[in-house]
Amino acid sequence: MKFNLRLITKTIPLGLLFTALMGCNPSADDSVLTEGIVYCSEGAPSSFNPQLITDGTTIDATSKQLYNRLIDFNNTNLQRIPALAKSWHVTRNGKLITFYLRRDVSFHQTEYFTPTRTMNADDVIFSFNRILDTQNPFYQSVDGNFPFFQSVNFHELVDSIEKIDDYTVRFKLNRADSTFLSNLATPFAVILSKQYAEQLLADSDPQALSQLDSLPIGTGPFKFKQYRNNSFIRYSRHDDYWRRDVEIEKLIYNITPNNTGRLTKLLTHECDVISFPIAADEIKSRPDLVLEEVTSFNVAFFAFNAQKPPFDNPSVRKAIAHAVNKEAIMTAVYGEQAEIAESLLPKASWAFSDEVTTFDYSVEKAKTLLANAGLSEGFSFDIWAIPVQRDYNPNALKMAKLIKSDLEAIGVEVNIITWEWNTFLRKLAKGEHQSVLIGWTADHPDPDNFFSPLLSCSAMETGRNRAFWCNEKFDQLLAKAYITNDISERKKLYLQAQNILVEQMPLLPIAHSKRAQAKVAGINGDILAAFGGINFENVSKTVGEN
Amino acid sequence: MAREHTYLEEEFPSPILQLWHTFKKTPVAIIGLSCYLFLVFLAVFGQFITPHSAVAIGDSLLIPPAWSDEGNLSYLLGTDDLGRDMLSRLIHGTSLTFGLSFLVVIMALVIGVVIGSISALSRGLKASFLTHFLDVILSIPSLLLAIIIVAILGPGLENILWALALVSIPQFVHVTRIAIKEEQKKGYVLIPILDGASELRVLITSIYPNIIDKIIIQATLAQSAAILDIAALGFLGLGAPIPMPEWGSMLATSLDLFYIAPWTSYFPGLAILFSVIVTNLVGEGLRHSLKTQKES
Amino acid sequence: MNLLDIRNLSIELTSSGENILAVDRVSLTIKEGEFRGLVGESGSGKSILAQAIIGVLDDKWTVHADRFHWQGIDLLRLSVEERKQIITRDVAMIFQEPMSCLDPTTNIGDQIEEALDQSQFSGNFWQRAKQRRKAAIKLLHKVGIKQHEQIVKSYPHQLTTAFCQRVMIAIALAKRPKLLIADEPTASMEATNQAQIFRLLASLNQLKNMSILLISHELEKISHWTENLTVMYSGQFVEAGSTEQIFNTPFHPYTKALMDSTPRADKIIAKKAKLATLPGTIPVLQHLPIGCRLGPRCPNAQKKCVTAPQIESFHGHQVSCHFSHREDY
Amino acid sequence: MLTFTLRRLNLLFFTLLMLTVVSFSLSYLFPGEVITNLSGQKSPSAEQLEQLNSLYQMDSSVFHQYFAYLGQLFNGNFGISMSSQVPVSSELLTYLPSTIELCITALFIAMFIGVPLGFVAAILHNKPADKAILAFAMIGYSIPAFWLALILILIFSITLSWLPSSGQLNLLFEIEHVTGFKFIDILLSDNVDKMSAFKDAVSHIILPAMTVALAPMTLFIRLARTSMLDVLDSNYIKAAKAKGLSQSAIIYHHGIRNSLVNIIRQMGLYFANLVTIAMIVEVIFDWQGAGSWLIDSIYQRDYTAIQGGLIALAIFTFVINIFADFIYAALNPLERNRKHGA
Repeated sequence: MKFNLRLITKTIPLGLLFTALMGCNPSADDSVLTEGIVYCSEGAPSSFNPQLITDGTTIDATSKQLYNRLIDFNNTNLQRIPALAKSWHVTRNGKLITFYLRRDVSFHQTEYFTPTRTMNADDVIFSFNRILDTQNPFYQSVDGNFPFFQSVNFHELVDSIEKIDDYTVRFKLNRADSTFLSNLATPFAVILSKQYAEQLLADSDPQALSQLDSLPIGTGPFKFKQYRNNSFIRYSRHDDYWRRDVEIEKLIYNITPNNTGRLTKLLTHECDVISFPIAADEIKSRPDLVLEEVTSFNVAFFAFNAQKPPFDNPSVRKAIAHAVNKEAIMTAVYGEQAEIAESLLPKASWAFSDEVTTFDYSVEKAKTLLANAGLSEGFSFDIWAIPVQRDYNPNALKMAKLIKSDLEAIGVEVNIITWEWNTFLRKLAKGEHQSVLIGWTADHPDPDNFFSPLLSCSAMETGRNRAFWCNEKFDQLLAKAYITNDISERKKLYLQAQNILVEQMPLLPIAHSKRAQAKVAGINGDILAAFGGINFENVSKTVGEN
Repeated sequence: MAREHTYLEEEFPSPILQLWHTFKKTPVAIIGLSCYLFLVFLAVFGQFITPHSAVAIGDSLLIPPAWSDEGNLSYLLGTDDLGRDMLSRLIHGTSLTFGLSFLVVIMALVIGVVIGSISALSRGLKASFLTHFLDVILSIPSLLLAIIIVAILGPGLENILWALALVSIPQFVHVTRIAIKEEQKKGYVLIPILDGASELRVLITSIYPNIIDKIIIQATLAQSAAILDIAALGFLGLGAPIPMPEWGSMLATSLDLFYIAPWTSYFPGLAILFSVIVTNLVGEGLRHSLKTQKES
Repeated sequence: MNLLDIRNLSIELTSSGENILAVDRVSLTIKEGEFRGLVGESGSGKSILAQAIIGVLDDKWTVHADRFHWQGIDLLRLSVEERKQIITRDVAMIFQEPMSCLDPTTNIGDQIEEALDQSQFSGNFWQRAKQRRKAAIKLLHKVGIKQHEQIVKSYPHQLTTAFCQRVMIAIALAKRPKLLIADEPTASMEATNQAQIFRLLASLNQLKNMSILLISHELEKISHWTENLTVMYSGQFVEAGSTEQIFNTPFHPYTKALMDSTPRADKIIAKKAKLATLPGTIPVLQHLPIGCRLGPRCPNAQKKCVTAPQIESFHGHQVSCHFSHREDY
Repeated sequence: MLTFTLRRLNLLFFTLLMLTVVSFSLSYLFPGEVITNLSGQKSPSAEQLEQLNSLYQMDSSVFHQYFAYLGQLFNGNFGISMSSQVPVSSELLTYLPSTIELCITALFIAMFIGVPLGFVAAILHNKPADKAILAFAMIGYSIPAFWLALILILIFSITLSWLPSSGQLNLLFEIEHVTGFKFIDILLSDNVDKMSAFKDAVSHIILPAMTVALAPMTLFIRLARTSMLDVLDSNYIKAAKAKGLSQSAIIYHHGIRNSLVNIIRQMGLYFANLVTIAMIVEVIFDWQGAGSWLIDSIYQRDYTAIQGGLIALAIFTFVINIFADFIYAALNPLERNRKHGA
């Protein structure tokens, strides 16, 4: 047994030496490490098929990496541009829409699927029939859960989808809908492989059907390689990608829910890109890091319940709105990550107009309005503040406190109320609140998305109209804009609608916040987009000075 | 024959007093003890002497400590992201982290010594079962066990108290049992037994005074472990409820501010470190004096 | 010629602030081939003296001496390292409780081999290993152990105390020492085993002309084997001389009391008479009397005894007492 | 040796029995349906429910239920995780190896640094070096692991950029999951540059392993110091000195081995402590191990996973305990042989 001991005593220095040699050797210049990008995301995707979900984290992880849509949005001017559809044609009545498909689009080849043909009309029809056809096995495999398509009434809108030839598909709609094309450009409307679906159907295992959504096959710039639950996703380059040569060979999603953890990994360059960074100043102060921001299509607002006194009086609503100091909110709550909202529409929307009536911060006006309403001696009311952090509002509680001190100036007293998130939503939908600090993130850039779901009379019934405010004139303007395809005409209609809002003030838009992302200096190309999450298609990595 | 007593004039104080006599000769131990008493004081009266409220939200956010350029003297250790004074929170937290650990140890000590005595006095199958059972419990990581108990009971101060006390009991049982067994082998215990004293009486009058030092030392060990465990549970978000300034949970909530306001994570960590070191110093002092006594 | 010549050796213990003189100016000489006994009650500083000679005391102890000669070399002039080298080369020691003196995790063979003079072997390491093992077995034979094969592979806890002591002696012999110090080698042994060990020591003394310093608290037991005796009391030198002289004409009151307290065949003691003893017990180290440490217990003690007496020598019979019994004989 | 082995195995058996009793009773203690807690099936269909009930013998007495549960465990069926609906056993197979890897590495670091430091302190007893080492041990023992982790990341990852702050391996290295032990998997893999992957894995394990190792290391320092002091004070060291051996030879041949024997005896006890720290450290360093998985399960009230994790981690510490006992027996002849000879 002496041997044991000798062995131990001899391995000590060896082991230490080994550790010392290996340890202090940051592996920065390995070729493996330069051909891929590690993206640290804030959460795990709930599925690998964006048809099934609505959350941003899943969209970020899947939609633009694995799949393509028939139509995309241009990142700069937000116009619709061709994607898998080379071009499309809408009939005058807006009910027949024909897509002419690209011919050279190949699907991913992976360990679990080898395509034998390129994409054609069958794939497009399969992808949408899955959502529409209640008899489709893949409709049944997810119990018909397609939340986005349900919310836009897709089944009622689409009458049928026809295959004209292998590369031409025609959608027949029940009525004209100006948002239809935009909806097809959302990250949810991805094109799947019919051939893959058939392969899964042929599989004897009934569980195989769920693989359509868990082992994805698409046409996107990256193909699925591996997913470790709550840990990481591994994608590799789709070499036959139709749009362009993708530069990065591997794309890794390192799932890091902890904000500080993400920042730490960025600071140590373990992540090349991180989502939702904190400590913007720290990042900006470092030469090796870049902080990027895009204006996201969202709005934070202060909604008054028009059904409840004293907010049934528009003058009171306006008085309160005049008394809110948005500038102060901007510095205290958002830092530099947002801009003041002059109207519901963000500036980046094509329907945004400079002519919209602005609403100024004025204690005097507020007092006058209150006096007119017979409330010059002041009153007290409740503000509900959302208990969670959202991209449009990082800290509603703080915002409520600021508004509270603003309103003290006009003699109005405020109680801040908050509930646990699910309770909050339930009570909110019932209209139990007097006023609420909440917000909205758009699904697509069509301006309608900012009005109908938020302020229409029908939205009041579902409770999504937080102001419980219904205005016939406003609804008519929206309906008119809905069926019109002429952009300048629509723009005028929306301008009128917005002016009604200023006049009536059912809610006060507070801020359009930006979506931020931080990356290491050597990462080139746009990743962030205003819509549909992030995209690594155009990204390249230069190994630089560090 | 009076001369025979010449050499035996030394007095022999009780073991615990002897311990104190040697203990007070070590300056480091005395420093440790005074810091320990200071912590006890803060744990009891801390809530009444905090300069600001420890939980109420203030207006001055993220003020750095007073010695930095942007510091403010009225917030000696700065404020956190909700404008709460760090110093007040730390002082208030003493009663949660340190005070709770004290309670944990007292509970575990009482129960552990009782079970340990029973197991030392019992023989045969019962004793063997107890030792095996102890072995099993001791082989499960204590924090893991505490976490699982908290998972059953749900988070909250009272539940942590129970969980950690339960987890520390086996160590006390172990120490008591071994110490009693050791004493039982010694001759002086035999004499009262021969005189017809009951086992219980012997235990109380003869054995306990001689093993109390070992139990106290175990108590200091258990307390330093309990402080770390309470803080760890707090850090994992399984401890004190959110607004309470428990040091571990303060550290956890400060993580998001790690790069903006590093002091919010430095100070709770230092507080934990300080209290554990102080407790260990007291324990170390006791152990040292026990050892010197044995040697001389 | 004197092998070892020590004059006025004192050993001080520094612990918890105060210094205690555990051994107070003791002198000791050992001639070549001499078999000397060192006698005293437990706690009289015999073992410490022996350990001081061989130099294994730890830092707590400080040793002073007026003279410390080994074979005519003044060791006090040498550095600690040189002194250690000389002493460990020529002097070996065996301890009481041999079991605890053997490393419990190393087998006997290895422990004996370790003590061998490595320069006597040559060749490659495996050849040396063989030679070493052979030498070790030879040593075991020398101390009367025959079943060497089993013993070399054994661990100390597998052997009896007497076997361990033999092994210790074998280890001591490995260096072929000129002086062997045996510190109560037979403590806690059965009588037959004790005799075996003593016989072994005696034969080593006679056959190899090895000097032996045998330390014991049992005067009677060792007197049969020793030529000369030195008596100590409470760290002080009491009396030294040939075994005959000490037994027949003890000069010192302490030695005399020691003799009187031992019943002997040639002494007539009245029926049921008490054996003569000194009152009291040996003082504890913390409360040593000044001057002659026997003072408080000594029947002859007078005022003068608070100063330490000088050593007087009469025909090689040395005594350290103001009021010795020399005149009585 | 045989009786020794049998005794250990007996202890192992008893422990497992106790553990399963504890784990089984947890199903009753946790909120919710017992059968759900046992099987992890969140919303079983009537058919499934019936099947589960017969599998776990829910209609019979508690004893039968327990034995049915035991039977399932022996078949490797730990139920399925309530949150991910994946078998707990397969999750354990994924996560446990990483924890083992981390713990063993930390144990080695703790021993290889702690024990020699303790020896040095003992040899230089009461000298400044001894006091410095003791002070280090005291502070090291008192630092909360999660705080230490943050400080280490701040120093070594952010300020100095020497070591990565999280994970086990840069994710760009594609290493197939074979054994789950990263180092072994790297050596087995053939599609990457093994050397750089190995280096990367080493650089990833250093910080977490050091964090986990610090507290046990200080315990080893103190243990090694006391143990060496005891040995140096013993008679056989005196005897060895009398033999004329040099100080270094004495320490090398007699001191180290005898004190190591004592240290290894205690090693097992410290291991539970080490695993506890590893659990927290895994969370901070994003280490994909059983500890962080278990803590995650607790957040998600995944009771089947908690039970499985408890059993797995406890068995792991216990196996290490027994392993330490065997090493102790191997090094210490007192433990292994009976008296003979003489």
